[in-house]
Amino acid sequence: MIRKATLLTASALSLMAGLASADVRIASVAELSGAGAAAGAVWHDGIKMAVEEINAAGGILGEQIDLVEYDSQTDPQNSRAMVQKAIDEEAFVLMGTVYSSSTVVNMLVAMQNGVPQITGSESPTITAKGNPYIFRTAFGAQKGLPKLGSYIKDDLGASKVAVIWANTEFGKGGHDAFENVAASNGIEIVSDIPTEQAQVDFAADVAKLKSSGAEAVFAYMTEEESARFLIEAEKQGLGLPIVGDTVIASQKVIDLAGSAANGVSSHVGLTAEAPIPAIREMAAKFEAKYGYGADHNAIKGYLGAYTVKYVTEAVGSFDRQAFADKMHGLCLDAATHPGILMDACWDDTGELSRESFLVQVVDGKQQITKTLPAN
Amino acid sequence: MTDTVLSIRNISKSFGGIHAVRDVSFDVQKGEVLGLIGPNGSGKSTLFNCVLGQLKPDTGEVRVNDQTVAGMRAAALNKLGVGRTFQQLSVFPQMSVLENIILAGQEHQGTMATRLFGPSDAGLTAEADQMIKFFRLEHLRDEMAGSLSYGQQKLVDAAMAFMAGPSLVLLDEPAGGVNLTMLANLKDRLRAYNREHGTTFVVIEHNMEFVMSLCTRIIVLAEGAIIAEGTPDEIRSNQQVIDAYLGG
Amino acid sequence: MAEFIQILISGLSAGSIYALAAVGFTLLWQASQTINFAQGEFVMLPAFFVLALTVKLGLPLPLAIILAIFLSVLLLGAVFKKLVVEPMIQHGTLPLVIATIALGLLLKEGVKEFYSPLGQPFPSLFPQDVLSVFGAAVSIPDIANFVIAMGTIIGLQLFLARTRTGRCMQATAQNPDVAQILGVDIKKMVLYTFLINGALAAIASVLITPIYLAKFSNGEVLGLVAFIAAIVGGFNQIRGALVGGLLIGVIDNLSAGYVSAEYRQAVPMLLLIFVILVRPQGLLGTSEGRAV
Amino acid sequence: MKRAHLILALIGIAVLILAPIGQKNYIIYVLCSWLMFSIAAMGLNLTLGYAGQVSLAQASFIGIGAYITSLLTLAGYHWVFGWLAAMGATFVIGLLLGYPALRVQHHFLAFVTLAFNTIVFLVLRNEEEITGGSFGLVGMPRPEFFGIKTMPQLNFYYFVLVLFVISAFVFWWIVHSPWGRAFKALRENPIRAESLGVDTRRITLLAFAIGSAFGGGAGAIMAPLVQFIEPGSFALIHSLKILLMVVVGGAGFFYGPMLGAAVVIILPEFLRFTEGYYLIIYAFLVIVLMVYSPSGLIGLGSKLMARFRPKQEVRKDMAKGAQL
Repeated sequence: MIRKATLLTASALSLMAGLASADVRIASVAELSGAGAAAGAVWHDGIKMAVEEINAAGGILGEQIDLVEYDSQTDPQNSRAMVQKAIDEEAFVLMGTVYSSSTVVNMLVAMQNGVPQITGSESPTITAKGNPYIFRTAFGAQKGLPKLGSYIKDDLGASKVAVIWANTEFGKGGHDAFENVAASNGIEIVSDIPTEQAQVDFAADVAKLKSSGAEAVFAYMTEEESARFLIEAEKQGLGLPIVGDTVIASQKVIDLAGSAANGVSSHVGLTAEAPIPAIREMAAKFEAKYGYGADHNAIKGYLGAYTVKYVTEAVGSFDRQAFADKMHGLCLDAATHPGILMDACWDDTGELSRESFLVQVVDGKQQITKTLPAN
Repeated sequence: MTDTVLSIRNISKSFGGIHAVRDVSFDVQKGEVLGLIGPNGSGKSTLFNCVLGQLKPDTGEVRVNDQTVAGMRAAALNKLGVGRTFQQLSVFPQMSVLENIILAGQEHQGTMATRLFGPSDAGLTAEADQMIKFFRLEHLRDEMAGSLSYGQQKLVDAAMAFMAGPSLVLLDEPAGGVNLTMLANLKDRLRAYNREHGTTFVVIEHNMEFVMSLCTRIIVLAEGAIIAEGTPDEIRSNQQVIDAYLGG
Repeated sequence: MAEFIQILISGLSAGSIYALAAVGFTLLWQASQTINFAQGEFVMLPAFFVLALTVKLGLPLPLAIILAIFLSVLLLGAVFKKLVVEPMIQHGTLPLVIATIALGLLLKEGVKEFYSPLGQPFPSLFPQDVLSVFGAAVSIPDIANFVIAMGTIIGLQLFLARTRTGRCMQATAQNPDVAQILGVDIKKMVLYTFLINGALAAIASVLITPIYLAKFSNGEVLGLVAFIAAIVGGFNQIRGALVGGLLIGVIDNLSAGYVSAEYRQAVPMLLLIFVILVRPQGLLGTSEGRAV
Repeated sequence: MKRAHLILALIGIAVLILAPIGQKNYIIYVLCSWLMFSIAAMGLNLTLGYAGQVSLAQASFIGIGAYITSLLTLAGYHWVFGWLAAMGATFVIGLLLGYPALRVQHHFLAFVTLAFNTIVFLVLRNEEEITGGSFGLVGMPRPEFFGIKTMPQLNFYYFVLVLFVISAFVFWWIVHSPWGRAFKALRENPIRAESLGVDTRRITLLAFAIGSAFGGGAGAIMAPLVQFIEPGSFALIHSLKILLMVVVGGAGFFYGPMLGAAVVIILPEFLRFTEGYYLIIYAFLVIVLMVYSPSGLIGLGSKLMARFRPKQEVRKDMAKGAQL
């Protein structure tokens, strides 16, 4: 009862505070609960930190940002409803969602209403649908994976690869993109293993990998599943180089998998370990503020919020259509736009180009082995 | 048209090595009230279940209205004109008395289609009210059957058995657990129904007083075979019957 | 061959944990006709007790595990029976099923909100050394899990068969009315069943979580597997649940390895449907009577 | 008494007609979603609440209906054909799912349907050629009737409302027909019912088939409502959600599932201040409700009424909820 009353008061207060300064509303539609809460909550915290910074520095075009959160519950249908609600409540720009399966649904609503949407999703399909209002904060798997293809082929010298992937919208997107990459690099996929969402037992999958004759393994799953896979692979003595994209070398996976994560190499679009002072600084501040380390989702949220600021200021007014038009073909450089952290360009589909990194996990730490140019 | 409603020919049934029923035959004529009695384990329940088609006899045949009941499901047997009551309480507790009784008649009205698209009472409200009146349940018509007393529920059970106008009604221990006043009422109503409609009854019952006063003919089973047959008075004075009951 | 042995051994190791959950499930069903839809969450939760005690309170691991088992016996056993099952048992099974579904949701959301939505590493109780058996990698935790789970179930079986209390519990499960006439304190016996279920869940939790990692949603998979194992093996037999658990562990792994990774979840389900339709009492169950 | 029911229903419809006026799109969307889930829950209420057959697979029928409707409308057929095909197909599949119910009862049946739901999910996800796999199907058009487009949210709401009223009427008609009486008889005492000439096998199968067809009908609405479907929306957890709607509302009561669906779909809107604790509070309240009133909110309502009007006796059956 007391808790309820407190919550009620708190929300009433925040509502009043919101009304008092509701100058420009930005909606964060994220996976704050459900299976995707790990990704969505961090993304939201990244946005929150950037918004506080922006507001402290005078806001956007002199207006304070009113950040409103909407919980998609990691349910595509609900995310659609939440985007509708955010638009009803006159959000200027939408931020989210992180899970691709939600974004492909809710971006339809944003498009129908002409509201720009900055997404954290990395599935290739998102920018392939000709939606003029969707923009990424991290490039799609179809842009990231080719960088990995040449690494597997040239640096690892592997021509036979096994693929283990999560059989979800997210994993399937990565899987399909990797198939293209393998084909264009002359890499043969000798074993193709789909796994379930929330799968806990990877023994059979690793046993299959072991006898597949592959020279390297490409793994594309979400955090916990990646960690469970790595633990099982270590146990069975898989002994093959494991490569992946972003997730598998993330700090969360390293924390969960412990020593089993050592030796994993991965392409990473954004990482707190990047040899870029702005990112290191942002990550340090984030950790001090929230008590846990910033991952790629936190950085995406953070720079996404700054993107809204910079694009709006480039337009000069709060005009949704002009915002979307402006952003197509726009490049922002980190020198004049520090909040963007790294130079970034958007093409006319909303796809993003940026430098990225090749990392390896050594002694439980991400180490940058190479910086890869934007493509 | 024969007057034989139920014909039992050479029924035997054994479970494992135990012969529950041995070569039993008898006929029941229209309008008769037949009592089937016997000590525990005499095979009367087995015989009863053979008549209901629930047990398949090893040999012999049961015919109702000149049709064999072998392999017949309960619903089909009911359509053939066999109504029954149950030993345990067998009403539909969360339906009103009226609904219980309409249900008992509705499957004999029209087709599946008319039962979906036709009137919701299948045109049976008047008939059901008559039945309720006959069993003196008017004041309970709209009560939930489950909220009735035990004896009242027995009356509803009997009313349901009669609703479809059966030619043969099997009563499975109708007197069990019913208090004396209610028992007199039940007996009175069963008799009246038999008198008015000429319906044939077969009664299994432990309560001797009840059987003797209700039935017109009694068959006594012991160890799976008929040991006596006759009017209540004949049975009362039959030494074999007395031995079977007392000697165990 | 090595691959097959690997899959078989891994399946047995996982299956022994499923068996623990399934045995508890079976016990509750026998003692009180409770179909516990929160059984998976019961296995998920004790690991978080351990984490809370070690990480937040800084207790040493062995002490934390003992306390966690104690807490599980108390909360998932006694409190669950007192506050959820007891008031509802006379309403029939469906309201209780709904209540346990809600309880599962409550536990899951509670852990997520009050502990963490993220997966957590969980300390292993055993050294991580790996032995090679016919080319298959078998780790010490695999063997230990199998041995402890089997030992627990066999111990439980002995307890039920050899001790007076155990026999009273069996009598209660088989025929409560007769047991009462014989002077058995049925209420107490049913309570013991719930306490044992709490302990079994805690043991399963502590054994499985180092491999599965502690996450609020872990119960969804485990609960389903426990059902299937219990039914396939035989709802009214402890050894049924034991065999069912091992069987499902092996079949799940074999189907992932040799049938279809995409349809791996379907294979246990098809087995379940087949068993229910062809042999509803389960592979080892007896068709009549309930026996512990 | 009958007149009172009719007046109540008319008032209800009037309220539903007025409800979305002046509301923003989001609220209208939530109302559509509620009506859709009410139809699905109605179906389960028939199977479970009236006929007493446990089914944990209602979400899979919504899924089958939604996929059939999506595939047909995406292929250019009018929505009406999708709707009819969805109901027809789910009716037939429901008949098939009913067969195990002739052999096993109660909890065993629950597990068969649970397994069925999981298998449907896997088929929807894995048979990519037809269903689009985990990417799902996207961009289903909203139908047009006699030149009236249902694309605007308010029009779509009235379209759903019409379907809802039709469904509710059909449901009401069935449960008040002799069929409905046979369903209840099956729930309360199948052996007695059979002995009174009720073909319990046929009635059992029909209970599944009709309940499933309502699920299929709801799926046919979901396709154009969300304009995106993916297998995850029809997983087991959603079947449990619908089961909760039915039982929380009041299984075996006409208005029960509508109330239950409202609790799950609309109430969170009013409890937004509870933030992430909403589900915890909901789960807790469900447990408390089951302890005090196993016949759900409707049963609770009657109990409270009886307390204020002590003369009126509480229906005996309220003491006991639906049986598994």
